[in-house]
Amino acid sequence: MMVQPVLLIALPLFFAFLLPLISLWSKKVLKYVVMGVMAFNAILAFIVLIEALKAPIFDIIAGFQPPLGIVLMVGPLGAFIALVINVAAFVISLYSATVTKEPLLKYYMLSLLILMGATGMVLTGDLFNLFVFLEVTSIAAYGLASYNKDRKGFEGALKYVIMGSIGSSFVLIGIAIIYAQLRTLNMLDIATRLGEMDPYTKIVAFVSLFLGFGVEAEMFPLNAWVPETYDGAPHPVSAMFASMSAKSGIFALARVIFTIFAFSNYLWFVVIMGILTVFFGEIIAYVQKNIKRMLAYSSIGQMGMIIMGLGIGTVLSVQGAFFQMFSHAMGKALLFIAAGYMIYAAGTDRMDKMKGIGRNPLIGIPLLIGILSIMGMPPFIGFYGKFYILMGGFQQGYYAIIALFLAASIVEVAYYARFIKIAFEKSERKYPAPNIWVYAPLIIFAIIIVLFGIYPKPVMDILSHVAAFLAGGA
Amino acid sequence: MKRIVAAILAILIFIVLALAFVKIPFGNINLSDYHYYNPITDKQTSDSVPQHYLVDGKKDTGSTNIVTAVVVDYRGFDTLGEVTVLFLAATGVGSIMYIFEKEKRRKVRRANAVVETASQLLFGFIVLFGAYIFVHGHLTPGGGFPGGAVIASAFLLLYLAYPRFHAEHKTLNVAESLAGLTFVIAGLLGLLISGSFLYNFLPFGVPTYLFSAGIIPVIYVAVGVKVGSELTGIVDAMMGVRE
Amino acid sequence: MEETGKISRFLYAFIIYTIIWCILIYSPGIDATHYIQEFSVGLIFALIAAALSYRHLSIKGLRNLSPRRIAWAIAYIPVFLWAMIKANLDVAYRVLHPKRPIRPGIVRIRTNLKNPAGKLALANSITLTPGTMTMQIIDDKYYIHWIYVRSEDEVEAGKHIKGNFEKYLEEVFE
Amino acid sequence: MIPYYYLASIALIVIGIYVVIAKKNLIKIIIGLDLMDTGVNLLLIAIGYVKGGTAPIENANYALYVDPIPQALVLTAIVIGVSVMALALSMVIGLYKNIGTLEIDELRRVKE
Amino acid sequence: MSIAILILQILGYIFIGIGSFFLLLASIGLLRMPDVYNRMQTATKATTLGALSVLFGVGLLDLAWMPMSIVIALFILLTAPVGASALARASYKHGIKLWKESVVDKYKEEKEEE
Repeated sequence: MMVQPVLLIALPLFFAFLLPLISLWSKKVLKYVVMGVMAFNAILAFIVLIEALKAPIFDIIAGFQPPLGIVLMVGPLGAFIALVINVAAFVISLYSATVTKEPLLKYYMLSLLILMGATGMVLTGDLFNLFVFLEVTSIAAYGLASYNKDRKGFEGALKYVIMGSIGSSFVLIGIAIIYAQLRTLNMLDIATRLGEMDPYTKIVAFVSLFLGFGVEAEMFPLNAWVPETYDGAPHPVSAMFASMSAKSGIFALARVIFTIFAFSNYLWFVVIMGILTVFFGEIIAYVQKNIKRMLAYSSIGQMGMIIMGLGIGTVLSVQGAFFQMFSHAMGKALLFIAAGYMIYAAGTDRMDKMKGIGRNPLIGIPLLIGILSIMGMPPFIGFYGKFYILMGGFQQGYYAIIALFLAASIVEVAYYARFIKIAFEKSERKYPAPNIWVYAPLIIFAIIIVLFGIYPKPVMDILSHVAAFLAGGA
Repeated sequence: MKRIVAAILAILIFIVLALAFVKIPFGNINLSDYHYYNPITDKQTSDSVPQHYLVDGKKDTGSTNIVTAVVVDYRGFDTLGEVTVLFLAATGVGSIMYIFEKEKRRKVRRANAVVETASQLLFGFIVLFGAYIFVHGHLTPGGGFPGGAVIASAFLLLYLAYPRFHAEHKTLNVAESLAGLTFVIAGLLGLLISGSFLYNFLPFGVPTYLFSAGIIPVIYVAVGVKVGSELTGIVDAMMGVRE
Repeated sequence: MEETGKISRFLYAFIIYTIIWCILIYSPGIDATHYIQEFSVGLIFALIAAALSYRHLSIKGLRNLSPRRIAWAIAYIPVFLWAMIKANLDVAYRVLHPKRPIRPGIVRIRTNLKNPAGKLALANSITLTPGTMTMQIIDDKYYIHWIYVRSEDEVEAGKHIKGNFEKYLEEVFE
Repeated sequence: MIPYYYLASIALIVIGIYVVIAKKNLIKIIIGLDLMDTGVNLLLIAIGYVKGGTAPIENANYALYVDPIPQALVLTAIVIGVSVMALALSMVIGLYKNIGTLEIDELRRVKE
Repeated sequence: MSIAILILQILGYIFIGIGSFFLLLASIGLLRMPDVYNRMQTATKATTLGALSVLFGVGLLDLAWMPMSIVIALFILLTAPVGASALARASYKHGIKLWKESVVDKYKEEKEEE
């Protein structure tokens, strides 16, 4: 049976509205309901991916042909990213069972809706609809970021709100400019008729949209919110940000660059923003002492690499960028979950107080796998992403950029190695054992990382559709 | 120092945007000058999107108010997102304000007797007027969001007049959930019946009659109830605990 | 002043809301089918609004609708309008007079009205009529800001301020 | 013709940006965000204007209507703006109850 | 028929004119009065009658609008004085003093008991 992509959005929404009614009946079942919904959604996403591999799906909403109505435009890449987001959401929802702070009902509603927003951002084929889903994602993220309701949480969330609102204003300005000239909002329609736009106006619209979506994609210069927000949020929420909202943001960026403005003259701008982001993230990550802040800055660096890969703009580098999205979603989620456990076990978030914490093999092995993957070591999935981006850079002859990229990677290796040394040092200290809700997600992520590291062919098959994506397809 | 940087940045942005908008005509446009391209059938059509809405909107949706036709039908998916956003805001505010529930109760003074009596008398009329606005969303200016806001203002009046007034949280939550579910289920029914989400599956009826425009009034009633209860919930959460 | 039953108060609220709805939906050239549709929906909403607010809308319920009260209420309108026009001429005089003839102060008066709606009507009438503004009602005491205080005595001031409003309102509300 | 409606709304937007960057009080920053929102909404409405057009509600006396889409978009944008404001303000309330100040400088000082 | 409509139109504009005059009066009053309570006096009365008159005028211009005008007028009659009263009391509670030439303040004595 044909599964319509809109179900991926409608289902979490339906259950988010249903949860208050369920909680009247029993509060204990909430977390199982959420896990079940997310698992089911992941299965649906898988079916959608299989369908999309045959031919891009256009799911018409409300029965009006585009561009009159809104259409969901699901190509293989979009379906792939949607699957990644849904799988990550499901696994993180297992870890969410360790959250005990009230009001849990609101927590679960927000986490269902952030999934809905992130999926919607990836699937939609309409510019304004993209904005709406961006707002759904970011407002759910604001609520989750301040969920701890302590000083750190509020400060981080407020910073996020301020930057996010500026970003969404820019997105709206971009939409206004485009609409004023073309009187349409459908992405493919815009792309086809882009030539009718005034060239200067076109650049302004592009920069507005780029900066606006850059907030969610953690791009320099509007990414000052990242470390504080990640630091102040509950641990599962940090993992959600890294693997869901950031990924949907970067996919929206890819949409803006390739689907809407399918032009190559200004891609150097994207590359420069990317490399700036990489440096900003990696250098500051090196001097951090707080583990979640370090991971957050490292996350900025990785997102910069993805933006760079998109900007280089060859088939290879864009494949690398998409592979990097996948590996970063899995690896960073794993690391944030591990960090959450370590902060809980060590009673502090300072890395130098965590000696020997990785000597419990059930924590240590996934942790090691995750770090090596993020560092880009073969045979883990992180390797392919970085490798393809580099290859793409060589093809285009961006030698200076490649040198900078490698330097940043070395910095990254250095601070992760330092952390490994601390975590596996011999120590007398005994740490409390984690429970099943911590083991399970760690191990699932580790298995995914190793499996697709050794056997990347399925992913590469999906990514072979990049050429069509670059040509302005779905 | 910061101010100078901010001022320079602001002026720069102003110049960049102003230059972009100098090229865009203000008011001197003819909506039928634009043509659109349908990515599925790969065809160029003769009229533009807004022109199509204005000319064929009544035929396509049965709604006299074209803005409503766009909001609820053509771009109904956006409205679903919008409803979700408001729901998220209410949820987020509820989550943030939760910590203050155990806090020391705030002492409040009684309000003016004149205000108390007047708010009692007005409450019902304001609710009725809100209902009038959202029921007639497809015929006259207005719709679910303004109507819901009017209903919430009736509750706001009660909060002003009786500082100790509390709306029943459970009732608000149930109203909110049921209204949201109505919207999603209307969409899913459309999916079942015609194969596209939010399809307007009810008969359109005669335009300008109240029972027309298919699911638009149904959705607007749901939206109105939802917005009303959510805004009331936000006000209630922000007022904190009083006695 | 005893309270009447719930049903009576509910019906009163329902009737009032239905009348308001009918005025809202009125438009010239409306045809019968259209009107019936609007009216039936209105009945539902009037029921809901009445259920939400009937407890507070009235104390006397249907007895408010007795023809005698309505007649008095209609008779009150011209009295009130005339007082209001006088008030505005008074305002014009005080505002435009170069010497600004004012002698403000807050006085206290008492009323015999007991029904809250009646008290509110009196307070609003006082506010809208010559030179006076209700500031607070406590039980049967009104605190009134008077732009030109003629008397500080409760009874004396009451005569000046209330005029013959109270007589009409007593008939309407008590 | 100078598109002064555009200029006014762009001016609102940049005033908002200035306030957000330069001011040090959280409430003022949020007012700045609201200014930006208002400016953008005005901009959207302005691009939908058609000279001599009337509101797009079926009316026998008029034939020319303004573009209905920007109005629909603004409806959505307003609701989104309101939601963000509500969340931001409740966060400010939370922060104030935690620390007792809304000045960014003092926030930094309290941190040490 | 058309003469009746013409008369109605003229009457309507006259009422709107009178209403505007009272609205103007209210703003002059705001400038001329010495303290907040006296300003509220002029502002409330003049704006209420001004608004009523304008509404009645509008109702006369097109008789179809008359019922709606009457409903709005009722709302204004019910709410404007209440707002004035609430504002006056709030200002008093916040300690805004009466004008120095005021002759009597009975409310002050009561305030302590309240």
